[in-house]
Formats: sequence, C-alpha cells, structure tokens
Amino acid sequence: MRKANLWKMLFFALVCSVLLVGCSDENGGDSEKGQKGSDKEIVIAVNENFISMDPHNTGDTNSNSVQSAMLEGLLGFDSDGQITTVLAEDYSVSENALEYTFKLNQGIKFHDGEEFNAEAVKVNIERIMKDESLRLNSRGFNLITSVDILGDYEIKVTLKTPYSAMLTRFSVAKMLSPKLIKENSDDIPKSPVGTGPFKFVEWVQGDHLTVERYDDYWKKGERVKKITYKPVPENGSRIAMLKTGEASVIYPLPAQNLQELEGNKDIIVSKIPSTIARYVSINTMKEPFDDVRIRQAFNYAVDKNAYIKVVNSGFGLPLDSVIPSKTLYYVKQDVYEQNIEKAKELLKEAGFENGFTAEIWGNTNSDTMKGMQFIQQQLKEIGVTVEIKSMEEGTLSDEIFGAQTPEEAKLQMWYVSWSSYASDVTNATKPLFHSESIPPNSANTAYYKNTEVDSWMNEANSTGDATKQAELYEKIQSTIYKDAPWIFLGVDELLVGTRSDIEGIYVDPTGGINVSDANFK
Amino acid sequence: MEFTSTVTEKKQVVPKKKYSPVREFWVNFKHQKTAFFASMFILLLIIIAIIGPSIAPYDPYKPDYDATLQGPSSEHILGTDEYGRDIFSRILVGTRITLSVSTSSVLLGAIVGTVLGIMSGYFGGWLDRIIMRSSDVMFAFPDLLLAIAIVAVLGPGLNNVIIAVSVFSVPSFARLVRGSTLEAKENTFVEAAKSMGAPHKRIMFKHIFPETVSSLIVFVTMRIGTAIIAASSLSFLGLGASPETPDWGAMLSMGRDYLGTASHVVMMPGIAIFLTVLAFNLVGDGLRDVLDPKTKNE
Amino acid sequence: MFQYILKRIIEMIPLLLVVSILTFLFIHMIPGDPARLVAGKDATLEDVNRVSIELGLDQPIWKQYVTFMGNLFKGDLGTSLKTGLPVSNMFADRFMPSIYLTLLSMGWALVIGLIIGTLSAVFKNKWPDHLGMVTAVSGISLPGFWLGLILIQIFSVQLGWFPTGGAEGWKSYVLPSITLGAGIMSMLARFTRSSLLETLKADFIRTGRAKGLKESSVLTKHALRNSLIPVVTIAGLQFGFLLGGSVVVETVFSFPGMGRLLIDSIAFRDYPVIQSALLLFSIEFILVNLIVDILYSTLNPKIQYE
Amino acid sequence: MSEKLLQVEQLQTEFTKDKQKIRILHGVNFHINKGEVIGLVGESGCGKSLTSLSIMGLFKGTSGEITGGHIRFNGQDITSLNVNEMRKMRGKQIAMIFQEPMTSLNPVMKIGEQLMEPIRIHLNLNKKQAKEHAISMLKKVGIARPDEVINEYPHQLSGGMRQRVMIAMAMSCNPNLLIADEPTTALDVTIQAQILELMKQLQQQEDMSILLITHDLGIVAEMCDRVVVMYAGRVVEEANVFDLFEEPKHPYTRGLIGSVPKIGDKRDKLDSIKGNVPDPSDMPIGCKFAPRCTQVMPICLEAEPTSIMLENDRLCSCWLYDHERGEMHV
Amino acid sequence: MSNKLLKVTGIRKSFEIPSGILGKKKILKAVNDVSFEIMEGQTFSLVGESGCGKSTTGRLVSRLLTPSEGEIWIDGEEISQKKESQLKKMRQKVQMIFQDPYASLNPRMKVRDIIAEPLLIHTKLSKLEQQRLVSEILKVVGLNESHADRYAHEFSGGQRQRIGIARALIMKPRLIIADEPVSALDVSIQSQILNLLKDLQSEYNITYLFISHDLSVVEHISDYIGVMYLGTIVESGPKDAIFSNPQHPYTKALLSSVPIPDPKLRKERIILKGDLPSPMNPPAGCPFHTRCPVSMEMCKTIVPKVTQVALDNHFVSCHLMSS
Repeated sequence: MRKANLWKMLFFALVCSVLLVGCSDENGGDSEKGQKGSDKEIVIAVNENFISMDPHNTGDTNSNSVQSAMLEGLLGFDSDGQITTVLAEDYSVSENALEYTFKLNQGIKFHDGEEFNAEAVKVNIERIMKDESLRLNSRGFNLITSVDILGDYEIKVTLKTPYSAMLTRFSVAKMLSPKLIKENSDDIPKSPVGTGPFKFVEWVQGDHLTVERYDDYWKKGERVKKITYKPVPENGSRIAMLKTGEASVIYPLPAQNLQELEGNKDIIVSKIPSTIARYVSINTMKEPFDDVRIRQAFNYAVDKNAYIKVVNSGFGLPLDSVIPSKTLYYVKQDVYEQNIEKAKELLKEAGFENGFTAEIWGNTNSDTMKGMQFIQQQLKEIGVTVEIKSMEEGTLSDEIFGAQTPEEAKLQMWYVSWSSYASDVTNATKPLFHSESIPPNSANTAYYKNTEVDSWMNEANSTGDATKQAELYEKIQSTIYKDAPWIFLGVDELLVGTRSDIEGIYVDPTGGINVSDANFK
Repeated sequence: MEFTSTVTEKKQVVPKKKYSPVREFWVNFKHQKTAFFASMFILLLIIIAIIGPSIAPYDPYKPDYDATLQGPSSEHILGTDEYGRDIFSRILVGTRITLSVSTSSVLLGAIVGTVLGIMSGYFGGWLDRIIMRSSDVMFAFPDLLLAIAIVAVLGPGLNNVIIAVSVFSVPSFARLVRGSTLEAKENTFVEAAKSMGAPHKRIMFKHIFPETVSSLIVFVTMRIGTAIIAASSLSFLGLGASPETPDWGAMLSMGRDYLGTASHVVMMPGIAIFLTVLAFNLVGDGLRDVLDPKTKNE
Repeated sequence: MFQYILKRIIEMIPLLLVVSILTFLFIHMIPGDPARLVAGKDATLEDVNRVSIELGLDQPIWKQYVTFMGNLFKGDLGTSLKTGLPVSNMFADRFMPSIYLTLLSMGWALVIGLIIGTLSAVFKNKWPDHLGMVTAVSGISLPGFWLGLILIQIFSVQLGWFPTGGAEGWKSYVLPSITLGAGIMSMLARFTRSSLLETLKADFIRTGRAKGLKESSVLTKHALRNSLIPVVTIAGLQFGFLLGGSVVVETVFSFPGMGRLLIDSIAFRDYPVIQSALLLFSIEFILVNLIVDILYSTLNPKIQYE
Repeated sequence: MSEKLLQVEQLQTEFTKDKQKIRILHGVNFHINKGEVIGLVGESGCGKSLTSLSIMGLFKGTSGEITGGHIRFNGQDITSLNVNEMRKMRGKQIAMIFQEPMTSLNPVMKIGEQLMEPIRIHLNLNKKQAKEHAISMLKKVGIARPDEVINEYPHQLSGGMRQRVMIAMAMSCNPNLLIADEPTTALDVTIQAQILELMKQLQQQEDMSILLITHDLGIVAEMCDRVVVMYAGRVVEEANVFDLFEEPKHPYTRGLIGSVPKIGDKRDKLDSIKGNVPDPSDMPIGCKFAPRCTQVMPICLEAEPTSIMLENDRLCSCWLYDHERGEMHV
Repeated sequence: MSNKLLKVTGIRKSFEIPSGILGKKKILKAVNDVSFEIMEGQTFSLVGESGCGKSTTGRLVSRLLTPSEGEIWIDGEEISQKKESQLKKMRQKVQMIFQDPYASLNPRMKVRDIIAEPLLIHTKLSKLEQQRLVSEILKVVGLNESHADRYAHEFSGGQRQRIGIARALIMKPRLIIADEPVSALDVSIQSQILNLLKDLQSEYNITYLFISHDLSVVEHISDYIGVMYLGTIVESGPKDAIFSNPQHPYTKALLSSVPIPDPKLRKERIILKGDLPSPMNPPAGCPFHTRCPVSMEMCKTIVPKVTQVALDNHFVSCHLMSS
C-alpha cells in the first residue's frame, strides 16, 4: 500500500470518475433527445418532482399530469375543466344524488392486455373504498356502500349520503389494470398500468419519467413515440431548456421570463385562465379583523391590477368572486376597486385612524414572498404596518393547524392560494368557508362563520339539482364576498411554453397537461 | 552585581525600534498590498453600513409600480427591481444588515467554538472526545436541516438567521481552536503557569487563548465571507431574513427569476456580495501571512 | 491493513447507532406533521388522524425508532410517506449521479487546486501568485447559485455547449461540477500554497539542494508530497460534504441528486427518507474519513496501522 | 599539505528585510588547506552558519545574497558560477551535513531513495549500482544492517543513526570538502562521541577537508587543526588549535574559553562576557566587541580594527595588537 | 544545614503511548523507582541523556505530573498524591525555571505581569505592592525597572532567563527546580546565568534541583549528583566522588564522552556502542547492559541493587560493585 505512488492514485481516481460518468452515459439511453421527427420524443419540463404514480393517492398536479398520459378514468375533464365521459360511454345520477350508473365503452384493453370492463371498474373502486391510506378514500369513496355490476359493461355505485363532488371524483379516479391491483399492488406508485394513449417506460427518480406510445390505444390518432417528463424546479433553468430545445414544452412558463422569449419564432406561449385563486385569508375571529370594515378596507387598499402586474408579471385576472371564473356556478361580484380614501375612511370608522400593525404568514416560496411584500407595500398606504413571516411549509402548517380552538389561533393573515377542479365547486368553497372547516379541522383559515352560508352549503351538497345548486352558490358567493374574509387578489393565468414544432398538447385550468394528441408537426 | 552593565551597554548605539505587538502587526500588514487595499474596501463598507440609510438617494422600501425592472440609468444608477425600488439605495442600506448578520453570526460561532475548542484541547480526555465527536456529527449533518430546525423552532427573522449561521460555524471554530490549543499547551509558559499553581481558567484564557487569536482572526475574516454566502443560501431556500429586507443575499435570491430578462437585479447584489467576500478573504489571506507564525518568518 | 479497515468499520457501528438515535429524535422534534401534508390541504382533521394511524405516526417515538431500526436490519429502509415508494428505490436513481458529480467536482478541483497552489507557492509574491490567489479567492467568494445560473446563461443558452441540467451523459456533469468544485478548488489551492510554502522552509529541502538536486526535483520529489498531507485532510472533509449533495447546485441544474431529495423530504417531513439519507451520509462521511486516513499512511510513513 | 582547497576572501553576505538590506557577513577571510579540519566557532548569530551557506550557495528561498568578496574552491571562483554549475558542485565536491538529522532528512522518503539521489546525479550510476554504492556508504558510516536500513524511513532510525545517514549521504560522492554545521548539537554526548569519532576516522581515510562549524569549544579542541573565531559577522581570530587554547589573543576568544565550565575545573565562579551579542541591524561603531570588552580602549569605540598577523601565522583583529595605532590612543 | 528539604523515595511514572492510529497502547516507564534527597541550601543535579527521565522526575517533584508510586516529601510534607487544590502552599515554596527562555515566558505579557503572576495567584497584594516587589526582584536578577514594561521578545536569551529567574524568585521559594536552565544559551551567557544562580543560592539559601545533560555545567553548580539512565539513578553521590571516582560504567563513559576544551588533553574515549534503548521497550536486567563495555551474563537478567561505595553517600547500581 505504501508503495503506491500518490500521483498514480490520484490519476486513477480521476480516470475512474470519468469512466463511471461515461458508463452512466450509456445507461442513460440515447443522447439524441429533443430532436425533431415524430419517432423522436417530446420532453416536457415541469417545476416539481413527481410524487407518486398511484392515481388513487395523488395530490399534486404534476403527478396527475404524467398519470393522465397513461391512465384514464370513467369520466374526465375537457379543456375547460368541465366533466366529460372517457372510459364511460354514458352516466347517470339518481335524483337523490346517491346512485351513479355508468355504461362503459367496449373493446378497451389495458397496457398489459387485461380487458377493461365492469369487473375492472369494480376492482378499482373497491380498492379505493377499502384502503384508508389512499387519498381518494377520504374524498367521497368512503361514502360508497356498494358497487354493483349490472352487466359486463355497466356498473352502479351507491353512496351512503349525497356528495355533490362525486362526479369530479370519478373523473379523478383513473382506472388501473385489475391485474396490477391484485398481483403487484406494490408497483402501482412506481409503474402504473392503465388504458391511456401512452404506457409507462421508466422513472428515474428525480431525473425523468418516460412514457411510450401505446399502439393499441382505443382512440386512434397520430401520436409521438415517446414523451419524457422532467422536473426542473429552477425557473431560469426551465426557460433555458425551452430556448435550447432541450425541452419542447415547459409548464409553468415563468411569467417574469416571458420577455426573454419575445420575438423567438420557435416558441409559442399560451395563456390559460386557471382555477387557482390567490388571496390573503384574514382571521375573522381575531381583533381587529373581526370588524368587517377593516377587512373591506384591506380589500380597497389593494390594487388588483398592480398585483397582477408586479407579482404575476402581468398574467392573471382579478379574483372577482370567492371562486375563480372557470369554476362551476361562478358569479362575478362587484370588485373592490382600489380606493385608498375609502379604505382609510373605513379604518377610521372602525377606530383605527392611525392604522395598526398586523402579521402576514406565508411559505418560503419566492412567489409567496413576492406577494406578501406587495401586500405589505399596499397596506402601508393606509397606515397598516405588515410584518412578513415566511415559514417553511411544515412549520407553517404546524403553526396554523396546531391551534385547537379559534381562541388559540395566532394566525392573522395568510397569503395562500387554493385550487380545485373547475367542476368541483364544493371543494372550492366548503373547506374554506364552512364553519365546520375551521382549523384544525380543515382549511377555513379565515375562521369564517356564517350560519346562513353554512346551511346553503349543506343544502347545495345534498341535492343533485343543478339549478338549485346554482342558485345557492350565487347567494354564497355574494354573501361571502361582501363579508370580505379574504383580501381577494387574483386568479392565475397559466403560461405554457411550447416549441412551435409541437402540436396537440394543452394545459387545462387546473394545470394538468394533456398529451393525448401530442405530436411533432 | 556585574550584570547591571547589561543595561548601560546600549548607550552608544542608536535606540532600537522595538514595536509593541500591535504596532509591529500594523507595519507588517501595510506591506501586504492586496490585503491592505481590501481592508480599505471593508472600511468603506463599514462607513456605508453606518451612513448608508442617510446617503441613499431613494427610500429602499418604496415601490414604484410604474418603473419596475428598469435597467441602470441616470435616475437609478443600478436600476430598479421588480417593485420599482431603487437597487442602489437597497444595496447601500443593505450593507449594514449584510455585514452585521455575517459578522455577528461568525463572532457568535467563534465565541462558542473557541470556548469549546479550548476546553476540548486543554482538558482532553472524555470531554475532548465528546466535543470532537459531536462536532463530527455536526459536520456530517446537512447544514440545511439544521437551519430549518433552528428557524422552525425559533421562527424566521434576522436574529435566527444569525443563530443558524453561527451554529454552522461552531464546529469549525472548535476544531481550529482545539488544534491551536494543543499546540499552545506545549508551550513551556503554560507549564510554568501550572507550576505556579495558576487555576485552569487563568491558564486557558490568559495563556492559551491569546496564542489562538491570530489563527482565529484569520479564520474569522474568511468565515465572514462564508457566512454571507451561507445567509444568502438560506434566503435562496426562503429561510432568511424577512423578504422586504434589503439584505444582499435576499435580493440576490429574490431577483434570480429575472436573470434572463433584467439581469441587473441579480448582478448588482451578486457583485456586491462577491466583492465583499473577496475583500474579507483577501484580508484574511494577508492577516495569515502577517500573523501566522508558520508563514510569518522569512 | 485489512484488519485495520475491518476494525474501523466495526467501530462505525456504535457511532452510527448514536447518530441514528440523535437524528431520529432531531427530525421528530422539528415542527411539522407529515400526516397533514400527506392528507392534503383540503383534508379534514378526521382524514389527517386516519393517515396518521395509517403511517404509524401515532406511535410513541421510541416505538417508531425500534420499528425503523428493525426494518433497517432486515435491509428495508422503509417506505416514503410522501410517495409511497420504497426509500431504497428513491435512493437508487439518485445515489450514483451524486457520487459521479462529487468525484468529478473533487477531481478537477484537486488537480487545478494543486496546480494553482503550487504555482502560487513557487512564484510567491510574483504575479502568478497574485493571479492564482485572486482566482482562488474568487472561487470561494461566488455564491453557488449565482455562479450556476450565470454558467447556464453563458454555456447553455448563449453558446449551447452543455445542457442546462439533468444527469445524462458527461456533458450534463460539466456545469454542475464546475459550480460545485469552484469553492473546493479555491480552498485546496490556498491550502496547497501555504502548506507548500511551509514545506519549502524545511531543513530537508535545504538538504536536497545541498545534494545538488535540481530545483524541479526538490519541488516535486521532496516538497510536494510532504505538503500534500494537510491538503488531503481538507480534501477529505470537503469530499464528505459534497457526498451529502448540494441542494443549491442540484436545484439550479435540476440534477437528480441526494441533496434535493433530502430537501424535498425535509419539506414534507418524510421521516423514513430523511432518516435513511442522514444515515447514509454519516456512513459516507465515516468511509471518506477512513480513506483519508489510509491515504495519510501512504503519504506519511510515520503513521502506521497495526 | 598546505595546498589551499578553499579560500574565502572578503566575503560579504546580506539579507533583505522590509526592503532594507542587512549585512550579516562583513568581509570574512579564511582558507582551508587540503586534508585539514578547520573549526569555525562563535556564538549564535555570529554568521558562522551563514558562511557555510554562502560557500554552498544555498540561498534559494531566502533573501540572502553574496554582495562582495570571493570564494575560491581549488582556485576557481565559485561565486561567479551560474546556478547549474553551482548545483553540480554541491554534493559532489562540497558536501554538507546539518545540525538536525531529524528534519534534514525527508520524512516521507526511504533512506535508500534519499541516499541514492546524489549518487545518481553526480556519479552517473544506474539504479542498481547506486543502490550498491548506497549500501556500501552505509556500511562505511557504521550502520549495522544497511540492506534493511535503505528501505526504512527516517523516523524509524535513532538520532545518531540519522546523522550517520546524513554523513553517508554527504560522503557518497567523495567530496573534497565536507561542511559540518553543528553536526552533533542535537545529539546526546555519548552519541556525539560516536559521531565525532566517525568523522575523524573518515576524514583520515579519505584525506578530506572538513569545515566544522560549532559553538562547542570542546569539540573544536577535540577535532580541529586550525580554528577561526567569528564575532558579529567578522573573523576576530584565527590560529592553530593548540596556540588558540594555550594563549587566546582576542579578548573575545579569551572570554569565550574562560566562560566554559570544564570538568575538573575548580573555579567557584566562571568568567563571563558581559552583555549580549549585538543585533546585526544595530551594530556599534568601531570594534563590534568593544561594548563587551574588558580591555576596551578609546580607539575601539571609533574604528574597526583590521586583521593583524601575529607569531605562528596567527591572525587577530584587535587594537591591542596594533602597536602603532593601538598604543597611540592608550 | 542538615535539614532535608526534599526527599523523594521510590517514585515511578509511566505514560501510555498510543502507537500508530490504532495500535495497542505502549507503556513508557519514564521514571522507575527513583529516590534521592536534598539538604536545604544545596544543589542536587540530575544528569543524563535525553529520555533518561530526568525532566520527568523534575516535573513529578513539582507536581506538574502525579507519580504512579512513591513519596515526595517537601519541607516535611508529603505531596505525591495531593490534589491541585491542596497544593497551593507547596506551589509557593517550589518554583521552576525552564530550559527555553523563549517559550517559557508568555510572549503576549509584559515582563512586569509575567513576574507578578505568582503574586496574583497566591497573594492578595495590591497592584502597587506587587509592582514594588517586581522592581525589587528585577534588580536582584540584574535587570532594571525600565525593562518591566517591555515584552519578553524584546530581550536576548540571557535576559529572558533572568526574567524567568525573577518570576521564580518573587515568591521567595525554598526549592527551585531548574530544568536545563542554561542549555539554550550561548556559552558567554550561560556562565552569566550560572554565576547568578550561585549568587542567589548563597544569598537566599535556596535549594536547587538542577536538571541538565551537560556534565561540565553540572560539575560546576552541584553539591550532589544523580546520574540517570533509562528512568533510574545508576549512580549518585557528592560531586567530587562522582567526577573523580566514578564507579558505574555508564558514568565513566559519560564523563569520557565530554569533549574537553583543551587540545592537549585529547584522549582515548570510551565510546559506547549503539543507541539508547527505547524507554518503551527497556532491556531486562540492568538497563545499561546492552551498551555496557563490561557487561556480564548476569546483567542481562538481574537488576542490580543499589550499593554504597564509600561512606560519603556514594551509591551505585551495578553488579560490578555488589560482586
């Protein structure tokens, strides 16, 4: 050992490292990625890592996007976010909103050759019903009392109590091969098998996930051979990838970088209004925020257009109701236009002529910090000093949900956003405004309590009647908007950057990327 | 006695220039051109830190939504940021925060590390083993997790950033000081003090500590650079100072989204950080050459 | 030698046990409830509690620890709370790229650092020294993410020489390793310089010259090897740090490394992943120390292992 | 016998510190005959080691340089040699051993490697021959198991062994002159006796000249033929060893010999030289020893004495012996 | 005069030496059954080569180290196992002078503070009184008031050693342990210091434990001498007995090895073979047998006993004597 010459060893170490990297090159597959031609692949860069490929246990948009290339549900969403049929040919809901009957499309096969039929649906639904660790279980599926096969291609699902978001849930619950569920359930989060236009190839953790065209897909069409999804968290890097062609599609396209792409003919930027509402929730049970005038004053103090310009780099729409415009039953309200005078007057009426000091919480995301600073600057205009407390996500959630009663709550304002499926108005309102949802129970961090609103929500949830629901939600929206439990800020517009040689890829209002017709031009 | 003549012997010679240690240090340090220049730069920074807010041309917090992300111009010599705030003013005002966060965190870390290091080196034995093994664990422990834990427990804010950054530097200081303590302990004057019956505390702080000071000073100056970068990395991960604070690190990390479109938002604080860290490191290098007995003598 | 290594590895076990207990306590002490994060924003308290039971988070900490360690001895690192995937599976794809990146960064940093440091020492106080030291100090002074983003702008976007990120092919390692190695290179250059300067004052250097050796052989055969000893220590320490992954560089270059996984897991309070990752880092750290010690003995015959 | 091997003439050497030149050697003169052992004595800081480094041209890495005078080796002025010529001379014709055998050997190289270096450079031998030569050298200096020792590292040897290795290394190319700079100061007396014995023996065998630098008058008396006494960068006295100890002429030499305790010496009090060695950057005017001299005269404080030839080829720089000027001022 | 100020009986001290990074610990027996005594006002010297344990003995007596075995009586008090807190009185009585006048004075303290440090530790004197004592003691050691406000590094070696002596003197000690106090000094300075030490002894009736490797220095200063080899005293006795009538082969060799500064006295020396054995691995039997020119078979196995040579306290440990 001692004889070994140091330089030789160093050199050896260097050579080794180079060789190892070289090997990884070979293992990594071909390096011709991003080239043109439909036999090549499309690279889609997104902002975060995929969490899980288990469609029944997914909470993040990016995982959903990737799954949607491989898996399909009985129902699905169109490009506007509204419910359409997919694997189901047709469906009906009973009047008491308890029975859901689906007629299934025929001749569909899973990627592993299993046939799609009522039995397969039953296996899927029962999986979610029975496994309490699955995310979807607690969202409607635990209300199911029975799944009845009415025929080879017809199935009926019965609920214990009405749940108005159930259709949305059926759209979310994508179907997995029953063989996979029965025999290899451990593989579900890693490599799902569905009926979608692409089938799973490989998932290199943290680096990429690749899917390949499923040639026996039941909807015929020209599609690209391969799609690779890459998580690229750094905005600057993502945009660089789009420019260099390393990525054909990037989502989200960071708005502040849009200018960089101006005049670039190779890149098309599309803008999609989203269901992401940005707001500051105000603790309505805490002094002085329990005074509606204060809350309204805050709303009058904030210039929504400036907000969109400064924080969202000019992309977005004012939040002109308690739910985004794409959401079902949305009704536009009278926006609190910026009016410093009026705001000051309201403060004066409430006894805070000289302003006061308030605290705003938010996570450590750079967009959040930007937004909080904006609020701070705007409220300064009316004499309110805002202290920004940005907390790392886990800590923040502990701080908020650690309070067991409204009295214990230290939260004053929270800069946050909410997003639900466009079709799911329940989820866009109930967890946020129902008095049962006050923390720690759920996300009503405004500690908003209005018995009227509560009862309207309950009523809307228990009926299958759309007109009735529309009516109730109109009342809910106008009442809450006037009560101003939030500072209503904006609704994001989603930006997608696509290289001009790509077609058939679009992003829906929830941020899901649809690739079922993806191809090179 | 005959020895008294030792005193008179020098009468006919020119009085020798024997400097006090401080004076001698200064004379030597002035010969270190780069380091001297760098220390002048730091002095300038300190002056800016003191008077920055009063010489800033604009309110560093005041937004101007009509003039966001403007490049350098005669009006805003370093341009404006995403809220239309004057970057030059923010950098001037931010000097104080940046310098005080970095220096105080390093000093805090240095104090704790020094005490641990001296005790570890002086007493040895199980105490030494415990302190050194813990510092090993600290080294192996990802800084960030530590930072999150600290910020999570103490909440966000500048003071806690200082604590977090100083916690990172404690093990390094402890090791450094332990090393020089082990060396200093070998000095006969330490043994002499022991033989006189001097208490441990006196030996550690009167006799051993001064021996570690020169390497400490060198290391402190270098760590200040590291601390500025560490604090800015915390900002990068959103764990730093309150976002409106014109802390350079926070400016850098908030501005990074605009690198492609309005690069000055990132470049300006980046350059400020770079120059400052560079200056501290150069001063540290110079100090090392002057103070370190190992490299001092020609 | 072999016995020595074996002994050192056996010695690791109690240390790792202590580390595992400490980290376990530590990560459970950090505020934040994974159950809440798993359950989702719109979950009700009831949902959260159910998830908590499902994940075993309602158990007392010591019980959770025993379960974790029990599984560990069976070779099972557990299942990620966040993804539901086996932790080993999540590590598998990230571990090697992290190692390659570390080796590459370390490799070039060592070579360039030694060259700059040697030149600086040989030409002390002349322009190569000044140039070398300014380069080196600049390397320390540049914040990693700043350097990274600028490298991307220049070499990926403007020149198109290297990809902006990922870990496919040697090209994608170039920019991250430059970013990661810059600071280490600088540090090594400085240590090499001061160490070499010190060695050059040693008596045996004078002996070498008195023998009539050429100055170049005095430098290479006598001085350099002696001055490498402290450099190796620093290099080893840095190597240990690098193996822990660099969140910043991994984020900027969307590099699938361990650092980002750890950060994501911390954000999610994904206990099994954090715990396993920390244990892995500790093992790496200890192994690197072992390698450094062995390297020491080859450099310095005074140190012997019996 | 009296052929001059080395002549040092008016040697001046300076160091630069803080851009100031400090002259350490002020015109050092002496010579070494072939086969002669010369002792160069003086207290620390008198410039004796620097004289040897000047002869070897070993200033690399320091600011030292020879600014005046000549050093002739076999008649050739080696101060005018270029770097490469000087290098070829070192280790071959003039070899040197140092005070600290521990630090003078490279701790990370095997003894054999270090020993073979000068052999391969100067004698143009191949590896095998060099190794044989190295082993024979080790045998010559009395190392018991040379075949093993060449594969060992310095730290595995004792101090005495290391100094033997240093001597073997110095002797390996049959130098004409060996400069030994305090070769035994770091060693214990019993080991010192061994090493001195070895040097004596080798010197006689090889008919080599030795310049022995030491502060220990005992070693000088034991080893040397002629003695050069230095003080403050100057030669103050030079004489045959017997004459010097018998009747030291310079007050400094006298003080030096008087202040050494001797075994069997029954004096209750030792003689001592008052005061301290002056700092090279801060020298008194006139005779540099005057401030400490017991026989100081007015002229001593004004002018530096020159070297005067006395009986028996002795030289001494002291006004006491300058009968013209010295007495004029008394 | 017949008061025994220091009596050391059978002290031993071993150190654990870790070898290599992980090797087994080795035991170094630095001091192995050493006994001697010193009368008040006298000088006892320990002489020997490096590693023979003489300095360790000095540090055991000064209780910088704690002996593993044996007793140390200073002024009628046994101190070998006392705790630091119980040693305060002893620390005032016993002071040390060290070899390296560069390293033994704190370079960051003014001479004044260096000398006053024992006062600060042991007395409650006011600053003014302390300074008065300092000025007094400075004069005693041949320095003056103006030196007090300088730093040690501004002085030459001889002057520094004077400062060291002043520090030792300020507590008016009974015993001074001088560990190689002149070996770092030039000859001309060495004689100054030796003379000073002698003067101080006669003036203040101080007792010295003098540790040195230099036989000629030892002869000059001592009353009694102990010759140490590998942790044991092989021969001890009055100075004259040791120098004019050495009995132990090691003492003889040692005396013969010292070069005499007189070329006319060049002589045949007794040159010992080999090196000092490692104290970590001392030879069995008589520790000196590996190098002894007259060693016998029994020396390899049997440790020689101490025998008295003459009436005047001359002791030798050698089989030649006992047989």
